[in-house]
Parts: sequence; structure tokens; C-alpha cells
Amino acid sequence: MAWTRENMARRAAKELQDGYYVNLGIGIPTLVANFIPDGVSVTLQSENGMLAMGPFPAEDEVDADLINAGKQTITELDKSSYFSSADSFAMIRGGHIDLSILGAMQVSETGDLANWMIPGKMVKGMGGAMDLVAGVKKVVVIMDHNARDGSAKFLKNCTLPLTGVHVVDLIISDVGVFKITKEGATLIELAPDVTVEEVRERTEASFSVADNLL
Amino acid sequence: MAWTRENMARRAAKELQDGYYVNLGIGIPTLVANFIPDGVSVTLQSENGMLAMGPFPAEDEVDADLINAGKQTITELDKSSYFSSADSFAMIRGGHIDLSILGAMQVSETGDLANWMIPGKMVKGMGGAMDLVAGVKKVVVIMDHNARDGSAKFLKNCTLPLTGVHVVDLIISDVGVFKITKEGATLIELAPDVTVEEVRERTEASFSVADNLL
Amino acid sequence: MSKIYPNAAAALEGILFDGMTIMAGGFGLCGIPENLILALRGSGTKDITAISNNAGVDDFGLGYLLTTRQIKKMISSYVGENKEFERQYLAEELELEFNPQGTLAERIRAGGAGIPGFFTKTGVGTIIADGKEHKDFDGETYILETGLIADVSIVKAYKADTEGNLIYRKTARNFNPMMATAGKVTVIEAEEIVEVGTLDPDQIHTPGIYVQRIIQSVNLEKRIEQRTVRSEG
Amino acid sequence: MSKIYPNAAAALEGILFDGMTIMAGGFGLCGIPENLILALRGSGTKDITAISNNAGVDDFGLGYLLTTRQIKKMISSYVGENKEFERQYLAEELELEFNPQGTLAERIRAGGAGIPGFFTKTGVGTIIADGKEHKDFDGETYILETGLIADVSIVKAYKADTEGNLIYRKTARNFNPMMATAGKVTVIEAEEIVEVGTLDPDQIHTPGIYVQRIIQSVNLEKRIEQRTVRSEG
Repeated sequence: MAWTRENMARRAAKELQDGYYVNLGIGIPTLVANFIPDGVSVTLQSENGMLAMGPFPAEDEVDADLINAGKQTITELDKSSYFSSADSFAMIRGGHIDLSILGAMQVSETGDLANWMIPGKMVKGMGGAMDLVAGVKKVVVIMDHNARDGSAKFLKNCTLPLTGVHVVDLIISDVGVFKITKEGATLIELAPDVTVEEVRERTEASFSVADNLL
Repeated sequence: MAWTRENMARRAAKELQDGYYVNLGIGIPTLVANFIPDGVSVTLQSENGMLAMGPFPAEDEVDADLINAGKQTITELDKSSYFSSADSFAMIRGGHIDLSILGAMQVSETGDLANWMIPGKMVKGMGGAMDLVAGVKKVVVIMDHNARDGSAKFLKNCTLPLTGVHVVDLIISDVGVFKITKEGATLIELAPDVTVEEVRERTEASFSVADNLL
Repeated sequence: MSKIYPNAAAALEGILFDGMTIMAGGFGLCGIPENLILALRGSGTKDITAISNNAGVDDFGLGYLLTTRQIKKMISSYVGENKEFERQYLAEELELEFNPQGTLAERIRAGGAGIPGFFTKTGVGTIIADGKEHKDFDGETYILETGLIADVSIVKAYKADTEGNLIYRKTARNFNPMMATAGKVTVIEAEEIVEVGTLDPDQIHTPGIYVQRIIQSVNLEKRIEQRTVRSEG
Repeated sequence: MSKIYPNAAAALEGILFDGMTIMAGGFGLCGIPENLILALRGSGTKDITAISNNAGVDDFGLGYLLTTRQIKKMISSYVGENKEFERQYLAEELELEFNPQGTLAERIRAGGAGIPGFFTKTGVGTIIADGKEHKDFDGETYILETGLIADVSIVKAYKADTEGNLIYRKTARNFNPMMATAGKVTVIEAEEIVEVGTLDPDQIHTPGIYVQRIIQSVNLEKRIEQRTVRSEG
């Protein structure tokens, strides 16, 4: 039984450690905030210029001057601070954010990431993704293991334009979790009832398998 | 009759225009603030992180957290703002200051300035002088025309380590005023009873003389 | 010399020209200079190179200037919300330069700070690095990015005093402070204009030296793109 | 995980080592971390490379660490107030690297911002440019300066909340904010420590992410170098 989006977000939340400063990408990564373990206090950064994002506002708290990087209305906390985009990316580029969790179109077995552009099709832009993957200490990708047409997204080499090279440290997909280091990729966890064999079939990248899964 | 320090400061004040943002160096340049013409409003920047410096404090206003770049206690004005040294020099380096007035040990006929170091003798440092002369739109030097031993300070080439190359736009010395452009140096004003001939004798630099002084 | 102008059109008078470069503050539709964008549309200025993190939506913000075809080129990090933008771009009617958001922010900060170039890790190994100088520092590779300045910056502030000291509000700050430093002429629209002495000198976000012209914002829409609320109870 | 430590010595425990690089905030004697400097003296840490705009005076500020010979090298822009410094330097007992003040400030800001190098006009044609890469942008020559980081930054704030959000006061801000971003470990001494929620989120000078340890300043001298007053009447 493959993981749901919620399962993936819950698994990603285990990467959070007490005191971490974290940037969550748009989409599934945003859900991770709902599963922060008890006793773990993390501070969420939003790259449009805020540290310590609060939850979505109540109806009467909505403030057009207070949004996250996904342009959603949010709230502030007692410990919040605001700053310019230059200061925000100085924080990101300077390695002060502990963890970034974001989505992906493709990841290579050496940790290359493609998540911003499909040539000839989509003209949206990379936003802050290239800065985040270049600057944040640890980068975690949450993604469906395969594209809608069934093709592999975890590849030997990305075929789409890259967001960053050798930047992904961990992939959490619906079939399991892969750790990527300089030595290569390793499958370290499996979703319930998913077999190593099934993962191999659905993956183009080479990866080794952690002992406890064999 | 050569100009006094006060005369020189008064002459330098004529360079101030309404709305100017100005940085005044330590020493005689500081005096310029006393001679700002009526109807001219200028804002003084202090490179240690303040815009709109006020006068020295009254005895009971002295605040150790409020000093200028000469480490003197000062006051703030209604329009003042404080910022970091990085932001202060961003302002200077970015060409946002209209005018800087500072002292000099030597100036060359092409506008090179030496005002920070005598090799083997003085270990003080350049402070913000190199940034100011590189970044400020117009640089005015106030200096004694000759050193204490009578030697020339306005030279063909500076012999002391430089603060900046081609940076001085105007020299105000006790004998007169020199304008320096890409075309060379021109004597444009004389102190009372000082002759062109006397200036030539006391100067090593080549300079032309404005028509009205011939 | 008062910096206060009676309205947006007056504040832009004499500083606009065809082919000019304009920086416009804001992130999405948050903290955008609504009045000045409208006045820019009214001016008819053409062939604008617009530096702005986003391109507005079809019927608001910089989208106005796309509809009127006043913009020749955009330098942005993300334009996903604007269909007209995508149409013009795919039809090759519009030039587009994508910058990573942090690189864009830093290029503007550098432009205002007199820094013509800086090295960053962002974009190394991607198409962003194509044609750019690469250099290693301590065994890691970086690329050279250049500073950006604009002929005019249009900036949205929360409060301005009459000297041009500015304060921004919450995430409406975003790109506004850097753009204020990087315009040859910087024009501010503020929700409130106050007398000097009202703002705490320790709490000024943008010192008045960067500000040449100021207007009072009127009829602000402050449109929200993603109105998300939490369910009560 | 509380960031609050009981005193300066405790706040420096476990992060000091001989040969380390330390950034110390302040301009002259204004806004210096008095308590942390004393604790550093007490620690006996040797062969320190100290990055600080000035070197204190003979009997105060970083002058303490010169007297005890704990500093091997200074990176500063101006050290004119310190006779012991001059003596040690001329006797070649102390290494010295002069940086133009703005270059020093920007190098620290760059270090904290992940920028390993930037180009500046400052110092072109002077001995500061010797051996540095030169590059032309738009027909003007600039030199490459590099980012600076420190093993530990010691920083003086006016107010700190328990999350490490900081506010500085007047010109005591100076080099403190950039140094707070450029320390692998940043230790703050604050005149006042307040609960979170006390400081306005729009008015934080240094966000808490940059701050690892905080102490309450005690017995501040706040010595004044040039006490200048205006004559009354």
C-alpha cells in the first residue's frame, strides 16, 4: 500500500528537529506543518520575507499585507519577524536555514533536482527554488514516485532543466524513502506492502538497499 | 593674506546645495557645518550608521550610544535615521551621497588623494576614507597648501600611499581653490592678497589659471 | 524642496521615457505600488523593461501594463499567475529574463549599493549559469551575477515621513526596500504620510536619502490572490 | 532549547579554541560587547584573529585582549586610538590587515549572506588592490573582495527577546547586525532580555535565526572616547 500525500508529509515531519529553521515549499510540503512531532519546536521561514509563520488566519484576521511565498494569507506569531527579500535570501543563501522540503518533477541518482520548467510548455519561473536548494543545509524532496503516465521521476539523469546539481539529500515518495550522499542513493524505508522489487521496476536511478530492507 | 581654517570651511560651505546629503570628514571639514548658507538645507551622513546628524549635545543630552565617525558625542534630529555600517557604506558606495569634504596629506594634479598613511611612521588605518572617495559623487579636499616644513602638498604625483585615484574634484587650501577635471587642474579662486605667482612657487602640480584671475 | 507630490501622475512627470527600465516593488499582489502602476499605464510610456519579482495577474498590478503592451521585457523570478504574460511570451511578443528570486533580490541590493557584481552558488549547473563567469572559492563553484539599477523605481510603503524615511508593513516589505535604493529616481506611494519626527529613527526601514518623490496612496485595492482561512472550531 | 545563558563565561563555554577567528561588534567603544570581551579575556584563548572595525583603547574594549597578547591578528579599518596596538604592530608582534571600513562591513555582510566574493571600486589604485583580481564593468575598474565569516561572533544588542530577535540602539548598531549573521556561533549580550511578543515583528533588526546564545549585559561602562558638548547660551 503506497503512501498517501498525508503519509509522505508525516514522514517528512520526522526530519524536523527541535530548534530547526525550516522552509516549506508549495503543495504537499506545506502539509508537513500539520505533523510536527510533540516536543519539537520549529520555526518556519517564508522566503518572501518572514520568519516564524503562523497558521492560516480566521476569517476576521485576513490581512492582504501578510502572505506566504505561495501567496496564501497567513498569520504571525509572537516570535515572528519581517525583513526584505534581499535579507530573506541572505538568510537562505548564507546557510542559516536547516531544512527545506520541496516538490520535484525529477531527481537524479546524484541528487540533481528539476522542479521548475518544462521546455515549450510552462512559463512560470523558478521563484526561490534555485536559491533554496543551493543555500539550505538539508534538502528533502516529497514527490509522487512516478509521473501520471507512469514514467520514472527518480532517474539516472534529469531530462528537464535543472534547479540545482547535487542538492537533494532525501527523497520521500509514495513508495519509500531514499537517502542521497556522495556515495550514491540508498533506499532506506519502504511504504507498507511495497517491495524492493516493485521500487526497482518503477525507478530508473541506481540505488542500493539498506540492510534492514533486504 | 592666506585663508584661515575658518575661511576655508566657509568657502567649502558654498559647495553645499539645498537638499544635498553630505559627509564631512574629521577636523576642518567638521567646521563646514557651522557655515551652511541660509535657505540651504543639507543632511549630514555619518558613516558609522546615521543620517541627519544633529549638533553636539548639551551636557545632559550626552549619550554614549550616539556618536559620529570621529567618535564625538552628537545628537539626533527629527529626520534622523540609524542603520548598520553595511547599509551605511551601501549608501556611500552606491553614489547616494552628494558631497564629501575631507582633509588630505597630498593631492596630485590628476586628483589622486593620499590622506591615510605615512609608511613606517603611522599605523592608524584608512577608516572609511577609501570608500567615501570612491563612492561619493563629488569630493572636496580642505588642506593647508603646504606641509609644516614648507614642502608642497599639491603635487604632480603623490608620494604617500594613495586613498584613491582620480577622486578629488575640488581643493580648498589657504591660498585658493583648485578645480580638478579630466582636462587637468585649474586655479579658480585666490585668497585675498595671494598672487598666482606665490601659488605657483608653493605648488608642485601643474595647473592652469582661470581667466578672471589673470 | 518638498518631496511630496499631489498625485501619481504628477510624481511621474518628467522622469518617464520610452525604452526605460522600471523597478516595481511587491511580491505577487502584496505590497505593489497600485497608484503608480495605474499612472504608468496612463502615461503611455512604451518599451519598458520591467524588473519585478512577478508580473501581476491579468487584470491587476503589472498585468495592466502587459495588457496595454507597454512592457517590452520582464526580469522576474515567477510569472505563473498571469495568462496574458504566458500568451505574449509564447508568441514571442515579450522578452523574458528569469532570475532566481534570491539572485534577483541581491542583484537589486547590489545595484543600489554600488556593487557591480557578486558571486553566488545559486543556479550553478543550471541554464541560469550559461554564459556566466564561474569561479571557485574554497573548492566550491560560484557564478558571477551583476548589479541592477533602474531609471525609476516605484515603491509601496506603509508610512513615509516628509523627508522620505519609510516604514513597510509585514510581508508587504518584500522587494520594496532594495528597489528604493536602486532607482536613479525613486518614487514612493505610502498609505500614510507623516511629519518628520513621527517615526522612530531606530526603526526606519528606508532612509530618506533614497527617496526623491512621495505620494499618498488612494483607493488601494490590496487584492488577495489566495485567500486561505482556517476552519473555526 | 533555551538560548539564554546565565553569564558571559557560560555563554562562551565549549565554543572557544586557540587560533580561532572572532568577530566583535562596535565602532570605537560604542556598541561593543563589554561583558563578552571580558569573558574572552578570562578564557585565556590564544592566537585569536579578531575582526573588528577598531581595536579598542589601551585599557578598554579589545585593548584588553591586546594587553594579554591573546590576539595574533587584527582585521580592522582604523586602530588609531590604541598605543599598545601600535607598539605591538611596529615590533612585529601582531599581524594587521587593514580593510577600508565599507569593504570590511560588506565583506562581513557577504560572509553571512553566502556570497564568497563581490566587486567594489573602493581601493582601486591603492595598496589595498595589490594582488586582488581586477575586473571592468561598464568601463570602470573594480576589485574583488571576499566574504568573511567567524568561528564566533560577539555582538552587543539593546534588546533581545528569548528567541534571539534583536534591536540595536542609535549608532551602537554599527557592525553588530552583520557580525550577527557571519558567526558560525553568534553570542549576544543585550541590555535587556524580553519575552517573545514584546518586540514588534516589523521592527526586528536581527531575526532570531542568527542568534545561538544570549546573555544579559551587566555593569556596562559605555565609555565615551570624545565627549563633545555644545556651549550653552
